[in-house]
Amino acid sequence: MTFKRWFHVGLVVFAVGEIAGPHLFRADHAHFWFEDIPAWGSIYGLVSCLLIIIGSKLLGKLWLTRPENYYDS
Amino acid sequence: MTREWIHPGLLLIAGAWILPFCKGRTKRAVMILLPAAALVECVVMQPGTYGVVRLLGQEVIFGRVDRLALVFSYVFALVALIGMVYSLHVNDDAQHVAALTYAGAALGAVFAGDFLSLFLFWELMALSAAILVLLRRRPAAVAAGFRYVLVHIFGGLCLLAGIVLHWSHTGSLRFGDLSPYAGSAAFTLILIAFLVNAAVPPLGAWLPDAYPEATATGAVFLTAFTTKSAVYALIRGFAGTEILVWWGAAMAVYGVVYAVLENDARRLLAYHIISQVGYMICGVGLGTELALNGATAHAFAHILYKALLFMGAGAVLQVTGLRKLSDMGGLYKMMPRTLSLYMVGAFAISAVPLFSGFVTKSMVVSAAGESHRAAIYLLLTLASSGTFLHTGLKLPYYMFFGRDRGLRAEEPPRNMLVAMGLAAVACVVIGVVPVVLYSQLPYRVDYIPFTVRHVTATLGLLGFTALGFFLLLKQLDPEPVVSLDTDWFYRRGGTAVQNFAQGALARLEGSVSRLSDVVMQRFVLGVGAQLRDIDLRGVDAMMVGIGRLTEEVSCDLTLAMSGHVQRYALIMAAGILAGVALAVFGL
Amino acid sequence: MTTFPILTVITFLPLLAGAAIFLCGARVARWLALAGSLATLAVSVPLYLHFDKTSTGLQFVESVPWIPSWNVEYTMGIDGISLPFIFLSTVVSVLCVGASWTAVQVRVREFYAALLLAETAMIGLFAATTVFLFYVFWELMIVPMFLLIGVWGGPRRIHAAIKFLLFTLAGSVLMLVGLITLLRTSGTLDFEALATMRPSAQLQSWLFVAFTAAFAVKVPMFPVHTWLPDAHTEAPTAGSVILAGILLKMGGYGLLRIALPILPDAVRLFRTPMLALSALAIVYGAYVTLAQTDVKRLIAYSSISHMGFVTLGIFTLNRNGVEGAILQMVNHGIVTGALFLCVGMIYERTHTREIVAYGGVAKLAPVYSTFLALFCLAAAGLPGLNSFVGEFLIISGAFDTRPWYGVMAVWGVALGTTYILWLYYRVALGEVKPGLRALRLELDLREVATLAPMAALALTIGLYPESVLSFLRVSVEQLLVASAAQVGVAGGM
Amino acid sequence: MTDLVTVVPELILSGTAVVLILVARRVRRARSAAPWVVVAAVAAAFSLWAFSPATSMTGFGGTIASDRYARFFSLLFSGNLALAALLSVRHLDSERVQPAEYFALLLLASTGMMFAVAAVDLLILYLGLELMTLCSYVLVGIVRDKPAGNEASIKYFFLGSFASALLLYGIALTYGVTGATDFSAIASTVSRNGVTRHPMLLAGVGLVSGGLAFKIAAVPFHAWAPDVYQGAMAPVAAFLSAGSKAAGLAAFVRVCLVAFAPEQRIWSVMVVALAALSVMTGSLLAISQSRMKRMLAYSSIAHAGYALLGLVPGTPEGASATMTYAFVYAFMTLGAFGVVIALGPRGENLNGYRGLSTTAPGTAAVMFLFLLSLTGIPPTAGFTAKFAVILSAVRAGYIGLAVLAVLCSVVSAFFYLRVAVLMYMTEPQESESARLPVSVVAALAIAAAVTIVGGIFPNTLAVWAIPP
Repeated sequence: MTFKRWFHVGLVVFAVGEIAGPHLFRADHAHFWFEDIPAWGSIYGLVSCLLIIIGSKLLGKLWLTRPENYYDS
Repeated sequence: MTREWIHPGLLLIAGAWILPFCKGRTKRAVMILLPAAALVECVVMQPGTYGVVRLLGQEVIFGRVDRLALVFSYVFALVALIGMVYSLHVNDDAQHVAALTYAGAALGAVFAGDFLSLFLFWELMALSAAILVLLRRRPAAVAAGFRYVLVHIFGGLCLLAGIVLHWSHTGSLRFGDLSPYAGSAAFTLILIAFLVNAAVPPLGAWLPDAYPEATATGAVFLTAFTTKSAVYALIRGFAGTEILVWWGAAMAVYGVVYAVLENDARRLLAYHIISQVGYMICGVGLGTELALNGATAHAFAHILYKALLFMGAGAVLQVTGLRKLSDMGGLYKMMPRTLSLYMVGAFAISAVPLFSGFVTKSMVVSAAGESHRAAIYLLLTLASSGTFLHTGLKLPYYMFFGRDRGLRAEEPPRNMLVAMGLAAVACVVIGVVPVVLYSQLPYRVDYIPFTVRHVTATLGLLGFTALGFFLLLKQLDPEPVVSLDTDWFYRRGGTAVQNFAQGALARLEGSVSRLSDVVMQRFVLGVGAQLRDIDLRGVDAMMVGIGRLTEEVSCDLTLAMSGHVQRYALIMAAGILAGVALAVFGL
Repeated sequence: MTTFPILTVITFLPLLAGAAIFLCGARVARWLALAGSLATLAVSVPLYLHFDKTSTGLQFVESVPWIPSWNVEYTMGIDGISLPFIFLSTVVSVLCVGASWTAVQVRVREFYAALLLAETAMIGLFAATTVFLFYVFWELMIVPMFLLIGVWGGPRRIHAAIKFLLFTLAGSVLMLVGLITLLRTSGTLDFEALATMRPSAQLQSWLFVAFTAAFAVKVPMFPVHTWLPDAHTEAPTAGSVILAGILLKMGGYGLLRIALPILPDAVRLFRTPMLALSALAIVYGAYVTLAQTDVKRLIAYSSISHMGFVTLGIFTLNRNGVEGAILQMVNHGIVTGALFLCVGMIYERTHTREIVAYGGVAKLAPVYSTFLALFCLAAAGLPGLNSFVGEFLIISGAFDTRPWYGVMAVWGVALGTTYILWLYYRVALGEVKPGLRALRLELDLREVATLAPMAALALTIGLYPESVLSFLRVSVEQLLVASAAQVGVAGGM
Repeated sequence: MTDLVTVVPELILSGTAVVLILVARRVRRARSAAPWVVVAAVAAAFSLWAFSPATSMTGFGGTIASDRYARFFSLLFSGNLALAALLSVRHLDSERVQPAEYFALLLLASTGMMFAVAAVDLLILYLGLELMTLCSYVLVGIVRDKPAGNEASIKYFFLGSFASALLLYGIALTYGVTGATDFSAIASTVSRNGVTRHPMLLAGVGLVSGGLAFKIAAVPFHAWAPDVYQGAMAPVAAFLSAGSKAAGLAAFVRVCLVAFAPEQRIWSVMVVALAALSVMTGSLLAISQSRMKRMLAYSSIAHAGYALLGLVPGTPEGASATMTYAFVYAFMTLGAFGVVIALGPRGENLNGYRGLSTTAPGTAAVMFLFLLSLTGIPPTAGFTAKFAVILSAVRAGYIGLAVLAVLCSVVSAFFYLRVAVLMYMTEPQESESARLPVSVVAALAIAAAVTIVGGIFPNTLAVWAIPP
């Protein structure tokens, strides 16, 4: 329970920090436009995480995975 | 020998044979001293050219020492030391000899200044690594080891063919930047050979196939040398080869995707080797100074933290005998030290600030940024989120937390913990004071990892990856499955030669198409059978036929020898008439 | 160098031993044979100690008048090219004696007498310095091999023996006409004298055809190779070892000794077809090997492929190629000989040569399979083992002259790796075949002692090829210069 | 008196023959008579040295020469005679042949051969050959109750007389043209009168060579040989195949080189034809024989061809090559027949040699040696002899002929070594080991010795083979 709360608090802190950080301190210039999107890292992190899990699970279901004794049979 | 110089690699290779002859404390002492000595030697070594020998009428340079070679030699020697500490408790000389030979061969390859010596050590590496796998002495391990040998002998053949071609074109065996010859057959063959060792998909399936089968201690060595020496060779020879950029990026994602599906702890880590090597390959492809520095640095850091991770997984395997995530859980109570040390490695690989991965991986990523390759940049970032997802979250969660299966376990032997400790310290030191590493890199470094944007973005990325992980936790529950990879081609599909041939074809052409198996089977075995029949029915029959013919002629002639005296007389008469005619008219 | 006729002694010592065997009983025959072959080996040691690697001429020369009416002398002498082969012959003979210690139980005396007669013929051939003497030993070699195959061979031994006899004889009689023509036109048969005089190009072509007919059969080159599988398969172990180890080398040696220096123009004329045939033999042999199901037959066909490398190397006519060819001959002698020893040893126990009957031998006989693995890897051309060096040189030589043949050679190497490792995989690995459990497959001390020297040689040459090459270098240089047929110096040399 | 000196060996032999005939009634057992013959032969051989003048000399009005050429062959004949006698012992008793007559005929036949080689006059040559041939007719059919032998001797007689007629006719034609029968006279007349192209002379050359070719059983005058060898007693066959062939060759060489020297172009072509035909036909026919003596007969035909190769260039070296060949061949074939005789009835058939090496290793080994020598594999006399004749063929520029010859020797290897295969590589069907009589052993030993020595030191023969 407590862990969960702290975890969410931490997430908020990360997100806010990322949005605010560049404005509070002298930030290095970005390579790409999308890096200037607020909380870009957090968003992309979430997106890519979901992308990876779902994408590869699908791939696995459709093609890749086989029962464990596949090569022994 | 040009100057007094002891080859650290040869030191290990030769020294290894002391082990079988001593026992107990002295043996352990030797096990530590050998790699330590090699390490010291590498550290004190000055750039230059050493150990030039004439062999086969060629200048063979065993010691081409420059900054690039030195960095790799440091980390190789270091990880060799760590690995030996980790396997102090193991009482199997064969493993130690093989491991030391393996490390020595890797050092040899790094210092090799020409293709001939490179090739020798290259093959020696392949062989000793295979032995290391075989020495687990389980049927599965033997099979995997055999496959490993086949793959690398084919890699070696490509390399050999490439070298010979290169030699006959340029007349020199010197191993340097090959980009001038881009596109030539030699260039391609050598590149393929290197990519095979770098485990680049689809040529890389041997890695997750073989490494998990090795012993707990052997795996530590395996993770370090083969792929990284390939990375070294690529940096040396193929910097700035465009195709590598995309291939590397794809590789980074490929490893992550397979890691999702993986259930075997060490196989999962093995796929992450592929993913991480992807960054380095990408860096090599980018070819800018920053990128090459990044690739080198990342290889350096990666060797250490990957060794650490494998040591952690190995420790669990050691004490529980389990390798499947689906069987583990709730170990944190029994092995807290192992857990904490493992987590250091996990943070390092996931590039958490203040850990080594953060300062090295970001070099490659921002190199991609500086050369304005958005797609590459995104792919690499995606991969790094995936890395954290598995090694940082999934693996420790299911291994140490997750559902408690009430396993009996305790901390591994002390030497294992010490070894892991050493690696962990290295990871943290590099992460906190990157200049230690940066100062050793081949090119001058003016890159600052700790910028506000970078740190915050990374933290956000990791944090929300974690969020995603907990959201989809149900999805991730490990299932008892294996996932197809290109090793299918030589594990599945009939007799060994098909496998072998398909493996060969898959590597030689880099084609993953299933057609290849059919083609190859027809090609090798079919043609073989055809020619055998031709040989029997055609060539041989023809030769024997001549004899038969002679016999028949003789039988027919016997009919003339009827035994009738008058016929004989006629024959004589004919003869004499012919003779006289010949004499009188003929001349 | 020395007045002591060391070469003659080495040559005829085995013959004496053979005669002695006939006088003594069958019980001591084995020991006598061993003593004889060992003595020969011992006597040959000074050759290597006193051999002058820097001199181009013949060494240890002996010469006595023999048949003045044909201006034929009995002369012997060696240079860097013949030395390795004499070494090989002496060693292989000793191992053959060891290998047939228990395998041969009938007509023991005759067997060892034939073996030693064969040794005499081999050594004499490599020590001869006139074409006449060369031919005499060449033909003399046929007789003991004919008996070894035909008397102590396998089920189809008679067929194999007659086939071997007729093939080799058909080749060598043409050589007889060739050498007679040579004698008629040049008035001498001495190698060195002949090398100085050049017959007319047309005559050279005819002579080349005549001589090469003989050599091609022995090597064996492509269309005339079919005697080899039968002979190899049916011969007793020792016979196979001598066939693979020495007899095949006679052809290559003849090409180097007679074709290159004496008929250079013809060699250049026929170079392309010979190269083509060699490349064909490499790939063709390898493919046919893949399809074999009989262990000995498989190895036999593999030697067709391997000897293809030899001829390829010789006809590249550059230093790498020729040195590689000689080295390859030595290596093939060691490796294939050793493989036949291995096969023979396990055949003694299982009495089958079918590959399918084997499997999982590694579990039952670790030592044996270690040796087998070593020799298989050597045959596959693994670096660090001997064959690699030779093949490397030959391939590079080929690339220097005709890259396409080099490519075919590499392809041959790939196939070679395939069939040899597949063989090992099927024999040694996999699950243990039921029939084998009952047998005691592991080697005994004698057999280990027989295989160990081969292994040692394979490793020594593999790790330090100079140990052989240093002897060749000068002679090969001189050969190529003398034949003035050097086509472009090897790249980077 | 000096005339008689030239014919001492002939006198010794014929004398012994006469003595034997006189004491014929006393002689019951062969082994009591054989020694006489051997002694006589040895004495004759010895006399060749004892009374041999340093230089060649002629007698009887220059019709008989006792030169080193004649002596070489006489030596061969006495050896042949001795060996034949040694080999005969067993057969005579088993076949119930009158030993005295038999040996007398052997002696007289040898006398005839010696006259033939010593003759330097066509008529003496003819007489010598006839003496030899007549004796051989009888010898072939000497076993009265053996139809095969009688048939063979009849055939031999018919064909032989045909051949003699040809020879005689040829002599007559030559005489008609040149008015001389003396060799050197013929040659000188021909070259002096420039009648080289005279058709009758050419016909004469053809007929003479035909007649002589019959004696050496060269194709197409070979047909008698197989039947005769097969029908006759083994020792007789051996005696003929070695002796009559050698005599024929000796005569052929001397006639061609001396008498018909001017016609060299013509007869060398004919020799080439004879040689090629004989080598080919002989080797080919021998393959499909299943009986030992018949096979040896065909092989003797082939060897006649090889021997003729030496005559092709018509040079002294070539001639001496032919002489060596005749000598070597005589002992090889005597040895081979000797083994056949030693094995008795089982030796007649090829199957009799199955597994011989187990039942009688010694005999098998000797046989193997002779077979190798017949094939022409070094280091046997057969090889060096073959080398010499082929060398002379090549010298004459007939490389094609040389190739043909060696290829045929491969064919011959097949049937010779088939015997070796039977002896060494098959199981014996009956395991009786033949107990060899001393005489046969001695004969085989001599033959083997010659075969080996002649192979390793070819010169020992070459120095003696001095052409006319």
